[in-house]
Amino acid sequence: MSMLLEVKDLNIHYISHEGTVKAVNDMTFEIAKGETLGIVGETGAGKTTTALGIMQLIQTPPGKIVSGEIIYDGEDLLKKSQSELRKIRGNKISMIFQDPMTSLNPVLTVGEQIAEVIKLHQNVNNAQAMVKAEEMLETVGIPGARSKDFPHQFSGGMKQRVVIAIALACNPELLIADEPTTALDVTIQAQVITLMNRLKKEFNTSMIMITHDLGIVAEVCDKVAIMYAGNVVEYTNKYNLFTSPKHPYTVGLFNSIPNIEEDETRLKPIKGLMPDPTNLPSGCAFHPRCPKAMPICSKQIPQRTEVSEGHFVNCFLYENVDNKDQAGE
Amino acid sequence: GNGGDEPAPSTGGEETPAATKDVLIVGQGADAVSLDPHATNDQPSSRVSKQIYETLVNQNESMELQPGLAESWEQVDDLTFEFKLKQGVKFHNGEDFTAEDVKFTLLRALDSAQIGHIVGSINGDAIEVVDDYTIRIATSEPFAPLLSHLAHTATGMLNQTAVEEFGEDYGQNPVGTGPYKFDKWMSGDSIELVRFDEFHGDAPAIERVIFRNIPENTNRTIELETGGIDIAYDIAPTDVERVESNSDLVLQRSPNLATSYIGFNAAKAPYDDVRVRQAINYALDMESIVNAVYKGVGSPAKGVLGPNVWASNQDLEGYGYDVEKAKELLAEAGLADGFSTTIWTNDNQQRMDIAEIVQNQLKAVNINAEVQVVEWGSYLDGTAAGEHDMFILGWVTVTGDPDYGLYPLFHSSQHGAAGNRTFYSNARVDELLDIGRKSVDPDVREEAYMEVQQIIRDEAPWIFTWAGEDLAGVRSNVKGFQQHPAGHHKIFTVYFE
Amino acid sequence: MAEKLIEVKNLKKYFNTKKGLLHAVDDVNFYINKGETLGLVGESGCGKSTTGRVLLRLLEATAGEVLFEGNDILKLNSAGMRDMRKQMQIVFQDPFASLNPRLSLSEIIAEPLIVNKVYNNKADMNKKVKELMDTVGLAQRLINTYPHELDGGRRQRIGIARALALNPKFIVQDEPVSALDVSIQAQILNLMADLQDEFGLTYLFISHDLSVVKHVSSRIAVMYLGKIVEMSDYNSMFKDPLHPYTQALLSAIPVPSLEVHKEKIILEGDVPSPINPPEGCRFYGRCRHRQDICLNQSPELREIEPERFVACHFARNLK
Amino acid sequence: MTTDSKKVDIQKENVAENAKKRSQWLEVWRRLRQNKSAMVGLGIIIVLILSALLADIVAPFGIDDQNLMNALQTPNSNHWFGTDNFGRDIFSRVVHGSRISLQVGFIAVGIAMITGGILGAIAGYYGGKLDNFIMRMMDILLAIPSILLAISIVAALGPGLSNVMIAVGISSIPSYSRIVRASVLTLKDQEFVEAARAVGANDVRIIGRHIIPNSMAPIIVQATLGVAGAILSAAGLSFIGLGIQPPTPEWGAMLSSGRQFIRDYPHMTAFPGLAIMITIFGLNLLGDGLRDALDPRLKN
Amino acid sequence: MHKYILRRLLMLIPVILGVTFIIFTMMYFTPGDPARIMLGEAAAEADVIRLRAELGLDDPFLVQFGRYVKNAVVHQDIGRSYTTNRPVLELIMTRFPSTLKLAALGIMVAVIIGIPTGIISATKQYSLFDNVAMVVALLGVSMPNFWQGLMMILVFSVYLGWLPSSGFNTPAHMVLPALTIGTSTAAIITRMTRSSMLEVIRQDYIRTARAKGQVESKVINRHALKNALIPIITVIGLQFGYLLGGAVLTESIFAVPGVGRLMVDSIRSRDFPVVQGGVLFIAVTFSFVNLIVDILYAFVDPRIRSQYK
Ligand SMILES: Nc1ncnc2c1ncn2[C@@H]1O[C@H](COP(=O)(O)OP(=O)(O)OP(=O)(O)O)[C@@H](O)[C@H]1O
Ligand SMILES: Nc1ncnc2c1ncn2[C@@H]1O[C@H](COP(=O)(O)OP(=O)(O)OP(=O)(O)O)[C@@H](O)[C@H]1O
Ligand SMILES: [Mg+2]
Ligand SMILES: [Mg+2]
Ligand code: NI
Repeated sequence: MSMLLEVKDLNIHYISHEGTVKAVNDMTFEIAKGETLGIVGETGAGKTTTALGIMQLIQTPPGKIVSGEIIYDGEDLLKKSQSELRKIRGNKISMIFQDPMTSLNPVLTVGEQIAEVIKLHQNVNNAQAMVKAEEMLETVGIPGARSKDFPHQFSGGMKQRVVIAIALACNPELLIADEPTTALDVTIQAQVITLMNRLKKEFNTSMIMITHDLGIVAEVCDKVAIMYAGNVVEYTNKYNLFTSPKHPYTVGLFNSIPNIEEDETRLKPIKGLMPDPTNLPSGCAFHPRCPKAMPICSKQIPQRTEVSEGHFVNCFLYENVDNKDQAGE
Repeated sequence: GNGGDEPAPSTGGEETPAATKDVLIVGQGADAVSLDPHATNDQPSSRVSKQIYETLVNQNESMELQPGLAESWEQVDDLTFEFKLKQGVKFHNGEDFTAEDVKFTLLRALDSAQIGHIVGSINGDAIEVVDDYTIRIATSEPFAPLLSHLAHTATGMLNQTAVEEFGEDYGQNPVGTGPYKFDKWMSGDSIELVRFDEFHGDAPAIERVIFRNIPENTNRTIELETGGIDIAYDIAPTDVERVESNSDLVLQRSPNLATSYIGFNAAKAPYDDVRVRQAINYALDMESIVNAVYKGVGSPAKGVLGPNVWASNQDLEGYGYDVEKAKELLAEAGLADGFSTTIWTNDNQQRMDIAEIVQNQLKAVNINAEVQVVEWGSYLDGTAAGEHDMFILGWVTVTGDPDYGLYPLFHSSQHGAAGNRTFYSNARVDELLDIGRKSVDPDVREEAYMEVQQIIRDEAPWIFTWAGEDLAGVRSNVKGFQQHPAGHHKIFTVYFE
Repeated sequence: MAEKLIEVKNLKKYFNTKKGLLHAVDDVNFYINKGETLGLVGESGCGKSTTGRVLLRLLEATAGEVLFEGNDILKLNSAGMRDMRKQMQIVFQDPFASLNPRLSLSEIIAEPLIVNKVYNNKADMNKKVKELMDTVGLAQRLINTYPHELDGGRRQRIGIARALALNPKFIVQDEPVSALDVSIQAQILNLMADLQDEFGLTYLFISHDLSVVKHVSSRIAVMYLGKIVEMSDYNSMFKDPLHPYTQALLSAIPVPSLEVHKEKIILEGDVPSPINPPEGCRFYGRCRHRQDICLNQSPELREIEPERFVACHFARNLK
Repeated sequence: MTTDSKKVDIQKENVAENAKKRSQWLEVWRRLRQNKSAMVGLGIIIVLILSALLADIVAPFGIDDQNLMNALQTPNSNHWFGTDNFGRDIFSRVVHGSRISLQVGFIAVGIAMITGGILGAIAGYYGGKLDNFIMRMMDILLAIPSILLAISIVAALGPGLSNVMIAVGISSIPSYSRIVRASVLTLKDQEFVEAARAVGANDVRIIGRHIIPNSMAPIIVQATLGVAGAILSAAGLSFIGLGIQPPTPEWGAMLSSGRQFIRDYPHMTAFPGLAIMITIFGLNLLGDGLRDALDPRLKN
Repeated sequence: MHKYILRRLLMLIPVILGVTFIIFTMMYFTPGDPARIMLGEAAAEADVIRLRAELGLDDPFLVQFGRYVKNAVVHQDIGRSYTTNRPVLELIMTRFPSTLKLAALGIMVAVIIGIPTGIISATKQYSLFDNVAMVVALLGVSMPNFWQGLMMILVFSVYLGWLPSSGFNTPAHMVLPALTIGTSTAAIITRMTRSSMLEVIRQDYIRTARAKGQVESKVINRHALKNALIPIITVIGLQFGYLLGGAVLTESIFAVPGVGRLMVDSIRSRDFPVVQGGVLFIAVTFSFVNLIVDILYAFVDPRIRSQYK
């Protein structure tokens, strides 16, 4: 299958006088057309950084894409000029940010904000752009007449829909959604997720869904990358993830969530704390918290290992099983 | 430099240069307060009023009496003068000037709190209009300096119609008989006068005169140098050299009627002891203080009265700088260990400077003086009430007559607010001052005044400090300008070359 | 039957705002048995925190009664309230805002002891502080650290230790884990369960996260726009929700599992403004089953089965 | 599950490890130290304070050592900044002037900070009518330009060092009361204040232990900048002759008396002017640095 | 909006009353007798007493205050100057244009310099430009106005002779005073613009705009600037309000016949009616400027606009 986006060995660092944060390390994944990838991880795992890296919107300084390739439609985005990138942003790849309250410019009407992206990428005049903007509003379930309202006149859920409308206005091939429902209530979250699922199908959009909620992954994703402290620790399809999670961190994650369907009396949390991002443990970043840590874990960084077809794990528990598979990749 | 920044004449004249230049700009350090001569007695106002109003009697630049609106006068008796008025004189509003105007003006002046004291000797009930051009003016008591008082700008002749027409606003709508009439006033900035075409005397050469208010001395000089103004009044001592050495400018210097002094509150210990007053006179190197502060402008004062006041005694012996003598006197007064005191001054730069040096020099005789810069209002209040110790103040003998320069300052009836802020009392001085005031015989007066000045020198209620000098900077194309000792210089004689 | 520790009757809390009277808590009734956890769930702004605060008199109620072991605490004078505060404590949502950044860990934990003059001897007090730190799992070496040096989980432990300092019977847990990452959240939830067992504590557990609420609670109350719409034990509630809002809420939770395929009930619209709320049923605007009566008449919270309360005109008739 | 959008600050393990007492202030100091310009500012202020304290040692001449023969010397090896019109050493006067200026600055700010702070704290904490009344009073004071207010106060009280401090202090009360009120308003609804109330703390303890210490940051910043403002205002007052009595070597007064010599002897105005400027510059640098250090949000 | 403005205008009344009371009280208790100052050092005591009575200065405080308020409210008369006998209002109005011009020019200079500099500094944070601009701005804030004025006279009038040093009649005269006021204000505005822009640039909606593919200049001008404007407007408004009465020093250095100088002169000559009238006038204009600033907010920010409705 031809891939829409391939990210290869992406490394992103934040460099400040407090130290260097290796926010994303050797990130590798790919997305086919129409496919949805979930990126899951706790706070500070590097999810947003990955997304911004793809958009090339990392604030520099302190951020810096140190190495890697981001191949979109066969071309490396990292080699493109700013003006070429601008033609891609909002048009081919668009992004939804976590907090709808702050993602919209408070002093512009929502219509203007949707129309802006349309005008940028389509050959239309102001009036046409506004008409198109109203259509988009209707698409996300907001009456078109409200295009003249300002963001503060909308509720959180509606704002997030407006953000979605902006992101989808130019019918992008790839949508990156960075925790699009984290700030919303459950019932509203359900509305938004349903809407996104519908639109994704309608427009046949590929999507990167960033979340820390495995429930959402189960609902919307095809593939998942689990991140821990800047590293992908497990990368596989949804089925594998939920039926046979491999990495101890993934397993710990599952055990930490109270399951609404079952009556567990006691959770089995991962012990310890997230490490200091400027001072990551040596070897596998997870080893101080890992119940199955081995001596090697603190010395070497585990490589990506394919444990079964399309199921990659970065853990020494599996690395020794078959090293050659990985080499053949 | 640039020459192109003088304000455009408000009447549209031809653009040809210099030859037709008919606007004269004069810079002075403060805005006029009011152009109603009875409403104020300040110098900046008088300097403008002088061009608008005329007085019955004039004093020329040598302080000699000359006919003004009165062609002639004679003394009818001890109390009464009769004046013959000039005919064909018109006010700026077109009315004729007559004796009734004189009567009106003088009665109104008598009523004025601000300048009442200048005409205070006149008996208002005894002003008699003989005919349209003859008037008799009588004083309540014999008053020798009456004529010089009638030369004071505060007695400029007003027009009854105009005064009544403008009522409270007369001060901004003055009407006189002078060579210039009032045109407009931009408060705080400038006053513009324009030539009065029906003026009875010689028409001024210059069409329009603008008095600009430039408070900072330095700025005023800069404006003069750069041609922004044609005449700058009151050049600061620090700028003297600069103006003198500038070939485009002429510095006019002339002694004026002002004097500065350091006074003692003689009603208060230890200054009630003449020895202390004398001691401090000895303790100060007045010569070098004056040089340091005034940089050669004016001169160290030799007595109470400036040199161009009539009957001024310039032969008094100075105390000289003699610290030992001072210490001796203090010891005699029982103050060998010195004492603490204060020196009051208002925030006049030169006076503050003097205060600082005096303070410094007094340390040598163990006197610990604290300088207090007191705001003008509080200063007048405080010195009137006798709250002060030593103080620095000035006096202008505007009339040029010693009565004006001595009586209010030393007569014991004048203690406090009226002028005698040293609270000095001496029966002999009182007696002599009364003689001087009432006698018609100039010789008798002169003798009395000479003695008063000697007594004051000896009893030292004052430390004579400085005899003033007026400095005006004039651009070299400005001719016909001459300073008047009283400070209100004539502009109407000025012309451009 | 279990003994009621807290009983809330017709509790109201209105706020005066520029736009009008805000009915944050409007005629709420519930009770909490000794030693149990009542979970209070609802969407943002529905009045959960306000309820908790009014219970502790951190806010003065507009009307109603809060009976603590039969005494109406809303009627207590300030001295009586000072005693009462030792019985009931609160743990806040935001582990950053709820700790004074200028105080060290030990100072924060000692605050209740100092304020209530529990010890007149420093050594005893320090001992107690150390004990509390042990209880909540804070290492002794942290005793002099400041909140900003600690992570969210540890900070929340400080908050819990502070709440425990006076040996209260009752603790309001106002979203104590919602700011924490899942792995830390699980640690804290376990800790709270342990403490409850150890000290026989009674909790009011406020959260908007149903999975968490279900995990910790024996009974659950669901709030909507200032009112309780349903209250029952967690089992019945999850198996058989009665109120249409509860039904929608339960269905909306994404489940981290591939087997479960729930039919989602997607509610229309948003929670309406609590300022001058509608006369009738507060849920009217978003309800799938609404009838005319719902518009005009506000349904009472009725006990339609033993220990099962619901405020819906048609409960049990909906399916 | 939804988390609050606030990031959990991940602490450095090693920091917690060596469990030395490290208060917020130490943290601020650490941040401040990394700020080069703030350090320059601090350096300037320290030099100033030292020169104020040690003026008698540092200054080669007294403030009132007149020598009329030596007047108006331009800077030379003996008189680094030249002499004034009385032959006094300008360098010595500038050095001594730091004492006056810092004194005026600190005391005026002290007056403003204490009165303004108390008023603001009361207004913010108790709210309601009291708040309204206090804040209207502050509005009234604010509506009068501070320099005019200060001039009127000096006119009413008479010139002199202490009156200048009072005048400048009073005229800057409103800014402090506003700042304190604003920060009290935000703080009083903070959960840690509520937590204190929940454990039974009374108003006095809450204000004293929880609110005031936490509202110090903006006050300190304002105070640092306020000292600068106060020095400027006092200099301005002296400049128009309403300030301090001669021969006090106040910079504004020196500048004012030098202005008549500005053309021939600009050093008389230049040096006191520079002294003011450097002082204000230092205070501003420090104030800016403190603002950044105290507000971690603005970090980077 | 109208209602809001009306309410704000009503709120002015207590402020005006308060200002009147404060300044009246302060003047009442200020030592120095206006009558004596007017009459000078040579006046007779009797004249002083007469003048005091004429001016009504002997009446008790409350009588004087009551009379003042009554005349102001009933006759819209705020009195006449003691010294010049001119109506206070007229006096102020002749001075006000200069002050207004000076303030407006100064602000214009400041805005023209300050806002672009601030924007560039913020967008290129920590660049050479930013560093230099910030040091210069800080120096600008640190430089005493009166000193700067003197130095500018020294350079531009004395050494170079390019510009006149005093007066305020022609454009050439206005350059130096406007620059003096402008530089310090520009410095303030630059700093404010920068910090406000930095704050805004961090916001998510700026990222959103970039994510749309918008060019950087438009991201700044269309998205960031308008949001950053509120604190900038506040500062401009405050400065402008301040300059209406507070440019005393600049006014006196450059002999600008403005309200500030009128005030100072009047305070010193104890010309109470002018002081009271002037302070009142300034307070009212200041409040109006604040009102205008608040209305401007509404134009800039729809959130605020909806609050006013
Ligand atoms: N501008 C920045 N400067 C320095 N460090 C940064 C910056 N932005 C992010 N980081 C660091 O990079 C790491 C990854 O951050 P990122 O925002 O990508 O995490 P995330 O997975 O999106 O977390 P969250 O769930 O909280 O959104 C974190 O340690 C964070 O502190
Ligand atoms: N002090 C207050 N003044 C005015 N309104 C308030 C106040 N406190 C809360 N409210 C309002 O009361 C309502 C209920 O607020 P409350 O904090 O109890 O909600 P909540 O259920 O805890 O929400 P969340 O999940 O967001 O914490 C909200 O609309 C809120 O805006
Ligand atoms: Mg993120
Ligand atoms: Mg809450
Ligand atoms: Ni969540």
